[in-house]
Amino acid sequence: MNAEARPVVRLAGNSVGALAAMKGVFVRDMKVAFRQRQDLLNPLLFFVMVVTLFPLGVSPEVSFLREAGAGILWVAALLSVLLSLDHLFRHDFDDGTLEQLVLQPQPLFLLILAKTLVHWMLTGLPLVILTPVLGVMMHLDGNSIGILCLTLLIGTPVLSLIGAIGAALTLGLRSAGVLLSLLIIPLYIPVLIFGTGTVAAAAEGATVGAYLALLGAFLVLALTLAPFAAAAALKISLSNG
Amino acid sequence: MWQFFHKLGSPKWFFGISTRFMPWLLAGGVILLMAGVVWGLAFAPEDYLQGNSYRIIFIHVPTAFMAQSVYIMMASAALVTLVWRMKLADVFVKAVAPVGLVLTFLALFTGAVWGKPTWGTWWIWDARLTSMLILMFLYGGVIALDRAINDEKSAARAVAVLVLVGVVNIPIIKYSVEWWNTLHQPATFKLTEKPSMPAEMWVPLLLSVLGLYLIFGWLACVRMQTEILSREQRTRWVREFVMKGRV
Amino acid sequence: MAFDSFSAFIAMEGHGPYVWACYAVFFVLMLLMMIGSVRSRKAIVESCRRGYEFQADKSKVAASPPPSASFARVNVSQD
Amino acid sequence: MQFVHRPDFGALMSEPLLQAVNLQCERDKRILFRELSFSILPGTLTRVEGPNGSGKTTLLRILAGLNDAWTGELKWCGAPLASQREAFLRNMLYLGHRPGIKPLLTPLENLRALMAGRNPLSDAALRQALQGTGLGGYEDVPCRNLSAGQQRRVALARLLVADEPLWLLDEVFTAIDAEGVKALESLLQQRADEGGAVLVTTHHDLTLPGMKRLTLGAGGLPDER
Repeated sequence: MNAEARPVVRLAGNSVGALAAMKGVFVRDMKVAFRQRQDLLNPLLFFVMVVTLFPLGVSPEVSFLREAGAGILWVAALLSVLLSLDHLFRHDFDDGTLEQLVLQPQPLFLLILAKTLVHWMLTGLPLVILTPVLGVMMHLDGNSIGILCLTLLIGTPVLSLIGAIGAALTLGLRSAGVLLSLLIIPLYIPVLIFGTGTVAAAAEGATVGAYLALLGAFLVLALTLAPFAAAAALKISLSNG
Repeated sequence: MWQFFHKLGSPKWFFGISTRFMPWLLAGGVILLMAGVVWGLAFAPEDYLQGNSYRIIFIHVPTAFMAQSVYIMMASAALVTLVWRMKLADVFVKAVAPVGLVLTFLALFTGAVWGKPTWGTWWIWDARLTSMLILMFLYGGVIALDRAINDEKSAARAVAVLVLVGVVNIPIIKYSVEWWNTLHQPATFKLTEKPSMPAEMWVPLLLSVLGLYLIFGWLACVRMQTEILSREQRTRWVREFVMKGRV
Repeated sequence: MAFDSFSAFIAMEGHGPYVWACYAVFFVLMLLMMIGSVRSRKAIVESCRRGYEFQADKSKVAASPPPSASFARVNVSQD
Repeated sequence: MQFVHRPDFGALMSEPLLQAVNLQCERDKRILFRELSFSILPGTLTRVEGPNGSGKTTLLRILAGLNDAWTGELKWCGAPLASQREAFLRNMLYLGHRPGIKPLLTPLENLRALMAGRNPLSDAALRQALQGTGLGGYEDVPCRNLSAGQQRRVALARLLVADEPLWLLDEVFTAIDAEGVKALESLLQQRADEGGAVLVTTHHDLTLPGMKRLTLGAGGLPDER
């Protein structure tokens, strides 16, 4: 075969920038979420119900609620984030869009970051917004409620980011939900400790700047490391399926 | 160097060399551990503060120490699995995770029993006990994930990611639990060895730590060999080993 | 020897039950783990041996290719 | 139904796009294939064939980089694939068993999302592509209201606007009607004539002029190393 007869093909040009790709993922996930709005309420309802159990199950005494309130709200928020994590990649995995996500000519960790951002905006952020109402019901004072909201605002993205690793690791497994909780809860403990500890410190009149800075450090650490771990885990899980 | 590294990754080579080492590990480990334990139980002087209950230290400290160092070893192996895809590394992680779990449980159990005569209660939310408990959760997670994934290569790599994520978290967990502890219980009596421990106390302690280390090495070898045999069933060398009894 | 008598050694001034319970659980668990590990190693060697012997038997019979699918219906008696 | 194609390419290439050397894949302690070596040249249409369980899907997933339980060597344009992963992904289009279509989104939104990280096109071009697959009038209907075949056509619409030189298509003819199959066959043919490289697995009797075959065995026997 001579050189002229050989078929020739043009390679594709440059792909779009990573930011545009992240925006694409963000817009798509947001659209999908808002097409089934009723599902967005589930973690919120769960959050409110878990909080309701404590006055009913332990004691409606003002003194108890005031002391335990911040901790109860934090634990309830943690559990409802945990509950919603199972869906982070599952639907995408089932309908094949996850494969196409991984095959985008883009750094996978950035795309995962975009997905996690959507997850946080649709679960963590509404919890933070709902917290003042529940805080009042738990007889927390105004200052404590403010600090509590601030800790949740910094803390819930960390929960989503760490959770993404667990969701990616357990993708496609039997009883993934329970397994996900087993893997992730130990990793949530530091966030919980500092989240509630900050509120406790504020209640004792201490300045909380340093504690908030530490929570911020957790967030930075999670932002830089978790997407890489989740990307690695996602590739492993897809390779298995 | 690279050849050595490659050899180190060969299951067959490991099988041969470990078979030679194992009796020594076991014998040395049992002798050292027994020496440390007998010395500690019968000959070490009584602690002036805690009385004889402190003698639990001769197994509590070795198990607690091993529980933590096994996790660190697993994390190093996990790194090797992900970076160089060395077969032996993931065999190691899989083989020793249950050992780590048992050691962590023993550290917790002995800590709790020691707490009864010392603090008057079986369990207190002391920083060390609590972070040991969380370490046990981490071991549990690793084992559960490994069991849940059918494909052994995927399992090995997923577990490696989890172990590494865990090891990044261990210092954070330790630090935050300690901080939490000071916040809630400012002055508890801690399970720390006093700084000026007489030689009659720390020498037996050192012996039992070393002994347990060697026994762990032996256990790791036995369990890794089991795993290697089940993975390499179809190779000629395993067939020869099974049928003729030599590598 | 830090104790005056054997009974003092056992009693440990009232701390005996705690100390001995710890040591007992420690040794029992360690032994169980060690024995279990050795036994599962033996079990895998045994199962390999059985597998190889089975294979050797089978290869005496001529290796036949797997039958191709016919999708023939299976007759199931209806009584 | 009519397939229109809109090529839009970068550098010229006449050397093998993808090369596999001594590929071996093992799954659940069974060898799927081994010592598999082949080159995929521009302008070729290759059908991967073999009985159920012979590893056709696995091979395509390995080539796409979705499965990494393999040993051997993969090269993209002559250099190791792992070192130029993003360039490779930009030049490769993979359609799998699962169509990659979100049931809650419309065909247009789905197509837009699939192209977002590669080469975003105008909505007009995407609509034209959807019309080309026979989905005219359905562009803004949520995909869950479409039939399985129609959903598959949404995924196939990408082929009408794709500028990737290498296509890996796994069971693309599934759920497509007879007329659609004909049009799709001619699209693949046309793509190969233009210089594109197409790798396809299918159970329907695909025979096109100049088609190459890559046959996988019925699965290996236990390995004796």
